[in-house]
Amino acid sequence: MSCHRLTTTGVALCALAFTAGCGKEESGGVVKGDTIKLGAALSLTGQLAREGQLTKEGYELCASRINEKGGVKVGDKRYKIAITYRDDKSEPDTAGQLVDRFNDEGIKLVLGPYGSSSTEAAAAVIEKNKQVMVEGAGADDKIFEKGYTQTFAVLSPATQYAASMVKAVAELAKPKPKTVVFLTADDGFSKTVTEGGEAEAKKQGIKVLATESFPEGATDVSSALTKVRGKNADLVLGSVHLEEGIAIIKQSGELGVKPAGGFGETVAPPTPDFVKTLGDSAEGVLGSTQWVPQVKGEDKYFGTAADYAKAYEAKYGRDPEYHNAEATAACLALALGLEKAGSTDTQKVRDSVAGLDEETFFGSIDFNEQGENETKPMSVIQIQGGKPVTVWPTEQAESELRWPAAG
Amino acid sequence: MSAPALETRGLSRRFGGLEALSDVSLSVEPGTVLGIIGPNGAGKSTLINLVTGHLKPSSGSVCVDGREVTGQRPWVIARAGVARTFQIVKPFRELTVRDNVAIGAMYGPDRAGSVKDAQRRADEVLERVGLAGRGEVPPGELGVADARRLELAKALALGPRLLLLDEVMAGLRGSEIEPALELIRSLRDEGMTIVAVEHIVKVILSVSDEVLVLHEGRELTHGKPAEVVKDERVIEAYLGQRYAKRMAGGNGDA
Amino acid sequence: MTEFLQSTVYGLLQGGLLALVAVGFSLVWGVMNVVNLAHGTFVVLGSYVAWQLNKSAGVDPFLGMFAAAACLFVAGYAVHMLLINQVIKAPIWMTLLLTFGLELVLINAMVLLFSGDFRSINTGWAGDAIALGDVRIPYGRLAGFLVAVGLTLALVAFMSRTRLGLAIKATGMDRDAARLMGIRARRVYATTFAIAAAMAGAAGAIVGTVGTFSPASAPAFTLQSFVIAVLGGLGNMWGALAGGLVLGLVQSWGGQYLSGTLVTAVAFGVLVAVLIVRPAGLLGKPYYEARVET
Amino acid sequence: MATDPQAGKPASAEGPGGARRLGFLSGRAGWVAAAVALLFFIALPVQLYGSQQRTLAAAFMFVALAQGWNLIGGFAGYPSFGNVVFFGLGGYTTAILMAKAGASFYVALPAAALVGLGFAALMGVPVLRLRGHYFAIATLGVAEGMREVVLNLDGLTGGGSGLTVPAVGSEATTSYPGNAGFYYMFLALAVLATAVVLWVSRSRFGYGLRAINQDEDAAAAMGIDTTRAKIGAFALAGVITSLAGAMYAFQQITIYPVRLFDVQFTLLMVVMAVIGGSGTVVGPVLGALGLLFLSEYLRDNLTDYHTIVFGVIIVVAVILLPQGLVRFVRDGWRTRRFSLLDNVRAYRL
Repeated sequence: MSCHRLTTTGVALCALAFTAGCGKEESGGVVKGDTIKLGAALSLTGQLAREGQLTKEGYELCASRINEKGGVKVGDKRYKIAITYRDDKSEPDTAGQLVDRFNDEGIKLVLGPYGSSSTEAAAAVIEKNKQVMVEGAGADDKIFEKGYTQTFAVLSPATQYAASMVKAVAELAKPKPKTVVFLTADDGFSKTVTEGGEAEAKKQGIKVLATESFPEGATDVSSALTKVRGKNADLVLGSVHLEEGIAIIKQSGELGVKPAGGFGETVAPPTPDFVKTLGDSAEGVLGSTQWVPQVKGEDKYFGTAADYAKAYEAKYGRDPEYHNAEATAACLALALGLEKAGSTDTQKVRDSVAGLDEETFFGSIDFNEQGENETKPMSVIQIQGGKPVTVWPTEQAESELRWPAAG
Repeated sequence: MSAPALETRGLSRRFGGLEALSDVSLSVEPGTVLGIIGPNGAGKSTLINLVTGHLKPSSGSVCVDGREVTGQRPWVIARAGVARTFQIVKPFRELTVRDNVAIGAMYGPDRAGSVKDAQRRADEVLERVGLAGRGEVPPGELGVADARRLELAKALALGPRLLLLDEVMAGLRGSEIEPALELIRSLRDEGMTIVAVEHIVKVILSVSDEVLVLHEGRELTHGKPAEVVKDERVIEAYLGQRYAKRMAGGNGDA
Repeated sequence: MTEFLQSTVYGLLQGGLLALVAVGFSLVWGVMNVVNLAHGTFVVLGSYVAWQLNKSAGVDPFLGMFAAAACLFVAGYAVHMLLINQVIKAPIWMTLLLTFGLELVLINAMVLLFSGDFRSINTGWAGDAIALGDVRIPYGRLAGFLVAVGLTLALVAFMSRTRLGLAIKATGMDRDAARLMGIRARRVYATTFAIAAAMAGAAGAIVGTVGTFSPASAPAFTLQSFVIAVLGGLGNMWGALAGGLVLGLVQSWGGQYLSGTLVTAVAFGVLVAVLIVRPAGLLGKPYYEARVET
Repeated sequence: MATDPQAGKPASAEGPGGARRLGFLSGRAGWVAAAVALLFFIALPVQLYGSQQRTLAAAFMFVALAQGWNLIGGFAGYPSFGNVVFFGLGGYTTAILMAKAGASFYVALPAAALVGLGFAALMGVPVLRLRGHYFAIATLGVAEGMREVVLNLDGLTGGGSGLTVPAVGSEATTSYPGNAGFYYMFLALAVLATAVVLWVSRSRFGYGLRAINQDEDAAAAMGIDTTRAKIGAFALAGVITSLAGAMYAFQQITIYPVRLFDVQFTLLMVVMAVIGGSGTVVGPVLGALGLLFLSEYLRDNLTDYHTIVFGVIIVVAVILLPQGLVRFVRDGWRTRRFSLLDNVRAYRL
């Protein structure tokens, strides 16, 4: 009798053991034969599935182009690049868990996830495991105030997003706007962006009349808009992501919010969805972007920004936008770091990435001491004729800034 | 003379416009049986629910052993030594019969020390009500009569001083009623006070010391069983002419 | 002063729409004692149907709405027969878990079918607005409001005047009694669930026109339906309309006079308060509370 | 110890009669199995990778969450859909104490438990007066509302931009335990939670809860103070869940209201407890371990479809095993008939 019972409990336990940990996976180092393995934990499902996909396209283009050109020359040997993708379901703790998993599989060189919160979670684990992460989609300056040494961001920090539009308008707009109103989503990234924008506005002598916030991911911003309508500011700036950006323009039309100068928004205007969804009410809206095909700079893998745009168009059949470019730039920076280090030892690669000072299709890549690409300016576009057109900085401008935008 | 086991003064309860019970005052001496009869909707169950705290009275008061318990929560009244059965049986379906009863032993006034003691006491009570050996069975598998016995066992396990039986004999066959009556008499002889609501008049007459007749929420009359049965108003309201004739014909025995 | 008027107008218009989103959810919960966590996905599915019709055939969303309602009616009927009916007599939170699984499946199926993009149905006229002094009433939202209130009133009439409507109410009150009178409870439930899905589909078409939607916005619609169903009283069609308008106004005024981010906290605060003070909801009738649960 | 398998009914003579427990794990064999499993899990991490330890730590966390829910949903029959409020509060109490008051984690942890206990009692008094759906929706409302409140208290909680626990770098108040450390921490919590549920299931308090679950009026008539019992169960659930939240916050280093009060946590703990077998001791353990490894496996192998398949599995499991795995096996063991169709037929119209 009792042996009958013990056998059943024994069986149950072995089953548990099997699922719990089926032995160590073979821990290949960073290098496997003639390829270097990189890891990328991305949001392929969940809230940020859309942006995760764009980032993956950027990484894919980088790997395929570098391998076409014979791979990365490290010391005297040339290596191909292979990227392992894993889905973090747009959840920060899953992103951290996956980076840990890469570490166990010996993958020390990691490309960043999409979004500030996942990047922040991943950065903490990277620091603990002494891996190296280069990312292009986590701009929140807070990530770089923690004393982390292993994480690098090729994109300009969040404080630049709104500030660049304020600079562009102050420089180009005739008549120069005297007052501005900020609409901000209630998440870390957007709030940092707004702080940067407000500071720049003061510097440019533009009076900040109000700052109204709304819940993250809100599709109804009518109450914030009704509050600012009375202010009749010359310029309305939104620190938002795509969904909130579309809601602001759509509901402003309905509520009759017409700033004398025009609208400016972060993240949303350069993405194709923005114009597709809003149609001609998107006309004249300013947008700050990390990259445009007119960026000055060249490198041996992608050539100029225009060459990159052609390469992307050839592979994916549509024009690239900055989410793709910043992802490719992150992968490129890691490749250049490997080349300069002349070795695949993680710490050597880290030091060489930190010391990078390169001109690339994405602009200059020169990390400051916290790992931010501070010197790289952002570009400003305006929707003209249903297409995002570069208007600032002047040396990249494709056409004149139309101001007042609505005119 | 010790305080009455149960005393209500001017007890009434309204549901919106409906006067379910109005101004009922009764007093039950310890160790006696009060039978309550009356047509459906006379307020019998309402009275019990008011006494046990499952319903809050609209007015009036309830005292147990001289202690005021009006409007108290049901478990406070239960712990004051008042146990009850429900007209529609309410077993704990997923617990075994023994556990159903054991819970009474665990939470009653003189609660058992441990779960094991409670279960031992439960077995004794099951013996007493005639459910010996059915401890392991889930209540769902009990017949009507056994389900009623379980209700009684759960109440007895509390070790109450006052027992309220809400039609505990309903649905019992003739042969099962006699042992149930025997049990009630033995409980009374041990000093238990019992208030029994029943429709089977034969049962009430044979076991009650006093009888209260309710009609449309009001007290019609109360007194010794033999007198009450002959009372014109009771016959009119409840017993019906045929019963009266049969009683008049026979020698009017219980 | 115009700010108050503007936010009141906006609150009412939004409230009417929210009522249409929630009325089906309240009907299913009140009548069938089923909490459908996948209700929000039905709304978004309705948006996609209208969007697809608009994109490929240029059909105006307010016409596409009927097609969306029809598609969702069929889908709702099938979902009930295949899935919900299997656990209809199980404890209440079985249906909660079942519909939670269903929500996961539907949201991610939509991501695969339509990608995670944010979409909106572009109609020429929806964006413009009538101006009454400073207060602006956008055509799109006004039309949405009128249609939403119209459909809800139609449902109220249907429930109290047609044979099937009465059968649904009767089954909701006491299923076994209803079955004794020859009402085939399974068919009635399936029709109820289908009607609820159709109303959600219609609401989806309108929401898709006045706002933006993506698969990820489905849970938000379900949560709002919770608040409205409880506010109005379960299974009470009038209640759903009142609950929707109240929630619309609370969110609009809340956004206006409190900081924008507090709006959702206010909505849930109202939900919990109403539940504790008056579980039957503002207009809910106690008899729904005392429904005989087999 | 005479047992008569021929009688088709395994007498659990040696264990106290009590509610019918899992046939083959009751009594002494149960204790042996539990001890073996515990030793196994204690020895396991040595040859595990960091990420596998982290996965198992997550599994143990969900065992604790599912057991916490089991107390109020399984035993007392009050299906709370807001347990994540304790998870979030526990997490934020710890993070705030460590980040703002420089407290060590081992001071913040008991504080988080107290907050969980206090909030459960405070919230329990009004909310536990509601029953069935109304209770479920009220608790959901409280959890969603609390997330918004935490989101708006920027000064204290950092609001939308999150809050960082000083765990790495110079000003760390407590050294970061790393994957192995959290593995043992969550293992201990899972064992504690299961032990509490075991104690409750065999105690007078547990019987009282089961009575309330079956028929609250009858329970009250038997002298059970239903209000105190329900709040007691809710408070126990609150403590266990807030402890899990505290450990999770320390592990994540940076926490966000949107994540700490995510309704997904509540729904997952309910699914795990119910499919494992709510109202039993072993059910939630099997449910949590099984479902978590399932979702990990699915995510690794079918990156695009894993959520769909996970959803389908939940739907099928709810239809075929409404009473949960443990009770299905126990009834099957008792009646020698393991038929899934009976379940479907039982609840179908």
